[in-house]
Amino acid sequence: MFKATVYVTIKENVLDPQGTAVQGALHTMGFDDVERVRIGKYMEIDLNTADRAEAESRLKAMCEKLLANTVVEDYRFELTEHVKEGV
Amino acid sequence: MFKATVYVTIKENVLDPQGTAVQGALHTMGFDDVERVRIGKYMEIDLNTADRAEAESRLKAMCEKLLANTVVEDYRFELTEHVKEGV
Amino acid sequence: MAQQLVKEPTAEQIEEQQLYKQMGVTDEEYAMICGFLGRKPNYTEIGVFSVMWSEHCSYKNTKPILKRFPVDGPQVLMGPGEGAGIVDIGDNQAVVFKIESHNHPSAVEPYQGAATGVGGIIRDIFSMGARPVALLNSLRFGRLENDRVKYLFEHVVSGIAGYGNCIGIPTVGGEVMFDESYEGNPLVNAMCVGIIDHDKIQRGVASGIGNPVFYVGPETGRDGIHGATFASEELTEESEAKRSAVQVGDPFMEKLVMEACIELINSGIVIGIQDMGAAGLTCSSAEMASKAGNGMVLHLDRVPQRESGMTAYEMMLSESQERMLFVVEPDKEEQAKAIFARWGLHCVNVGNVTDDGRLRLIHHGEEVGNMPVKALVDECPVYHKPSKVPAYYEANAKVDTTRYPEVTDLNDALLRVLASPTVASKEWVYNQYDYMVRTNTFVPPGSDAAVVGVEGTRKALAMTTDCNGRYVYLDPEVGGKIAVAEAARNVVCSGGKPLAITDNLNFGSPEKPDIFWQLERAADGISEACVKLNAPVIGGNVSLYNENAKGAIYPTPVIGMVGLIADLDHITTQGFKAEGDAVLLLGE
Amino acid sequence: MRFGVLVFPGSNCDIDCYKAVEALGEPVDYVWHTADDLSAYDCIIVPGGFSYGDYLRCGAIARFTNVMGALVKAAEEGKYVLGICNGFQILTEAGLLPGALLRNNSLKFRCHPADLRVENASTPFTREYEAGEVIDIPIAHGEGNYYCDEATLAELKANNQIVFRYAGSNPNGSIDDIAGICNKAGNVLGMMPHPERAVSELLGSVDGKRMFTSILSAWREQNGAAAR
Ligand SMILES: Nc1ncnc2c1ncn2[C@@H]1O[C@H](COP(=O)(O)OP(=O)(O)O)[C@@H](O)[C@H]1O
Repeated sequence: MFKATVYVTIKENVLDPQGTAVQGALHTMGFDDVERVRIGKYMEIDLNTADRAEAESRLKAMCEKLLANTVVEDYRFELTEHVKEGV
Repeated sequence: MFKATVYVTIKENVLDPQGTAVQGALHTMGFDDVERVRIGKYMEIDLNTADRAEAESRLKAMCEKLLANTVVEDYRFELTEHVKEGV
Repeated sequence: MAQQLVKEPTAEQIEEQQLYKQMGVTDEEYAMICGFLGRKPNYTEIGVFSVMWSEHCSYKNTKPILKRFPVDGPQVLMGPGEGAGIVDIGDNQAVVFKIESHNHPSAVEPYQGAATGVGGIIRDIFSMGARPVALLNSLRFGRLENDRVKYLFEHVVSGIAGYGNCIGIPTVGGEVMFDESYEGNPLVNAMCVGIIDHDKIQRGVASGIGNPVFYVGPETGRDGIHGATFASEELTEESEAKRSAVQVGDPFMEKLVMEACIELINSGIVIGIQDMGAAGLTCSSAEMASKAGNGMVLHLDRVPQRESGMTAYEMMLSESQERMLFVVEPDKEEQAKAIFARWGLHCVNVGNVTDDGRLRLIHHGEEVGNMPVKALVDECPVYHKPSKVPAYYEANAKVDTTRYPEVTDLNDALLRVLASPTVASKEWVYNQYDYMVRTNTFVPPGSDAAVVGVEGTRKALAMTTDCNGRYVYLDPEVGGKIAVAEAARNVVCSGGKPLAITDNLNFGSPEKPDIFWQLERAADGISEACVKLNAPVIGGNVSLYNENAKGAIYPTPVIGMVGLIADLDHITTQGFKAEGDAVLLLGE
Repeated sequence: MRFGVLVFPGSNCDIDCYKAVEALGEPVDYVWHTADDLSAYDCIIVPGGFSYGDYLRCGAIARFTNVMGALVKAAEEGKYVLGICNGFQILTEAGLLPGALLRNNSLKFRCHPADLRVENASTPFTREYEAGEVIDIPIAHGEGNYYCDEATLAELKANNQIVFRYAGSNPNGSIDDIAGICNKAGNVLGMMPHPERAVSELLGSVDGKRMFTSILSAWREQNGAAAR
């Protein structure tokens, strides 16, 4: 059993309208010290895979195929092994 | 100068239709080992604040007020000090 | 995993500690419930009774008022009582419509509150067997200078847009007004209009002893537990703490459930179908059994569950969205299941129709609830609340209006009126709604009533929502008439003949005699206008306890009206058409 | 000429596309997302809506349905493929068209009539428009902000693949005011605006009709059928 956390971020050179809007909103609210906001996705995935190498390769495939659109997004992930409760 | 990373996740008991749909899609694509998917937000924020304590309290305020909807979401953040390049 | 941390109180503890009071059940009501059961209710049972006997489900405070409404007419195929009312439009076709409020959920979580309000009213329409063709809404907020109001306004509008756009039903009209009296207690009323053939009309009945009862839709979670009682309480600081009462909408799921249910209904095998709205499984099962004069047994272990360790109480009271309950004959089970499988949906047999007139709940092999259906649905006491002419009304009657100076600079006055958020263009709102999908919107938002064509015919429907709460506050009876008359004018100006109305009575606390008086008088005004205009009330909704720290909102009985445009050539739009045309003023 | 309109769970402009083709007088079928053969169709429409709720990214999940394999094959064979709104998003996700569609820069869903300039009137979809003509076709989307990198943009321009641009104000922030593009071969078109919603006076515009008649005449010409 693995727990994966996947981070999908908008590529550096691609516009992030949501980040820009949030930054603007924070300024209006008086948080002038905010210099830059980028908004991405954070996913938690439970994987019932036995070994780490396999979990890694499967996660990579999921990211490339579905979880990120590599035309405009970057991704990275972390894997932590997890012992099932009660087992 | 601080770099903050903010993680916004959907509360444990709150429905995450997006996560459910993605899990379904992963299964159809043959990733049957995926047991659970939860999708949240990941934000990177540059803060031009001098000291850590202040940066922390300001970030907390931003999360409570804008970045997370605490009715349905939880948040946490990490702060790392960052020396401005070229300074 | 998640164990049940808090042990449920016993029947004795419920009585001793008067725990029923926290659920909105009074001492007298508790005593009545014990009488019906012949014993003390357990925690699940008192929970079930508390939601069935809440104002939201029982109309215990407003029944005497709703009785005043004219509900008959040669055009009416189904009046109040079912999910939605139905009106004949000729050629074996009918229009189905209803309005519903989601005020309190929207005050707490505006996006999801508004979204699930839209989802709920859509289910009311397709569970009648109709194809939903249009959505409208009626919104009230405090003054836009206030940050929280801005937040509520922005997120309510996105919530309505988010749900309607995704499910693909055009949002074609509505109204938005801003006034201090709605601060902290916004009004979010959503209306849905559908079209149906006469022979496809469904009812929520569980007939046929032994017939299986099916659950469709997503899994049940601990969402919105006690939402129905929540809707029947004043908003207080404490309701902030009840935030778990917020459900999350999934319009994609509802689209699938809607298409599958319409397919199921068209297959002709459904005996009864009803959506799980407020008080979810409780309300739908009890009402379906009651309408057929039968009982029902539910096997709660079979209910699809999103979370582990859910109790019977939680499952019965959950308001997880996008779920339906239906009954077919046993030999039609496979056919029904195949339809839902194609749409990728759960369709689970959770119980059976019984002949004992009781709602019985089985969980972990034990009977955890056994209540007479009739007591749940019909025996809730009806209250005749005291009513009193409010002091403000008497004081206003004495005001000498002539002492106010006449407006001299009319241009300036006009500009100021046009600049007020209530009167200003609502383009910012309706441009967020997909008002064109299904390509039948012949008059989009921005005119008087919206006009939606009836597919495959030369007919169209004009539809509108209207109410001016300030008028109703100043004189509830006249204000009620004005609301109906305004709706009718909007329909007529668009080329339609009013068919009927649905109403949403948004008022303050009925415990206050002033407020109850407003309710009565407004209902009288509405009734009189409906009779005059031959537009009966075919359904509606009541939302009481709309109060903030400063008191009640303006009494706001929102009128949703639908009219029939006999031929597309009769469609008329607002706005001057050509230079040189004569401009006439009708009326005084 | 036979049209197929794909239906994914959550598609909701499928009916509108179907009706627009029906009005043309040509045969049309709905094609369920599980189908794996599209050989019966000369033109395949990928309609708008919210396939799979638009969860994760618009079009991301629909792109992995069975029918998409057949669609890629049909496109390679030169069949006409028209992706509208969510259909456009699906086509970019599937790699049949370059670039991606991001959230509108206003972050709001926007629904209203829009002026489009026809930049390329020589595709099978636009041959009945004049090059440079401004037409009125409504938009209704939350994520129509077309994005591609510089190199791709240069390529789109060089190959005359930009078919429509917003002529009035840009409603979503798309790069170079792009509203619709085609592939190099010109047989696959993706656009955010909805031509199927502009096919009668009652709907406020008839400018979308010519897209459907264009497709028909292009097909007839290609297949040597006598124009009616
Ligand atoms: N919340 C809303 N949702 C959809 N359309 C709306 C909404 N509010 C206003 N509209 C539309 O804007 C137009 C003007 O509304 P309003 O200012 O209330 O005018 P009227 O008094 O003529 O009803 C109408 O077409 C109405 O349907």
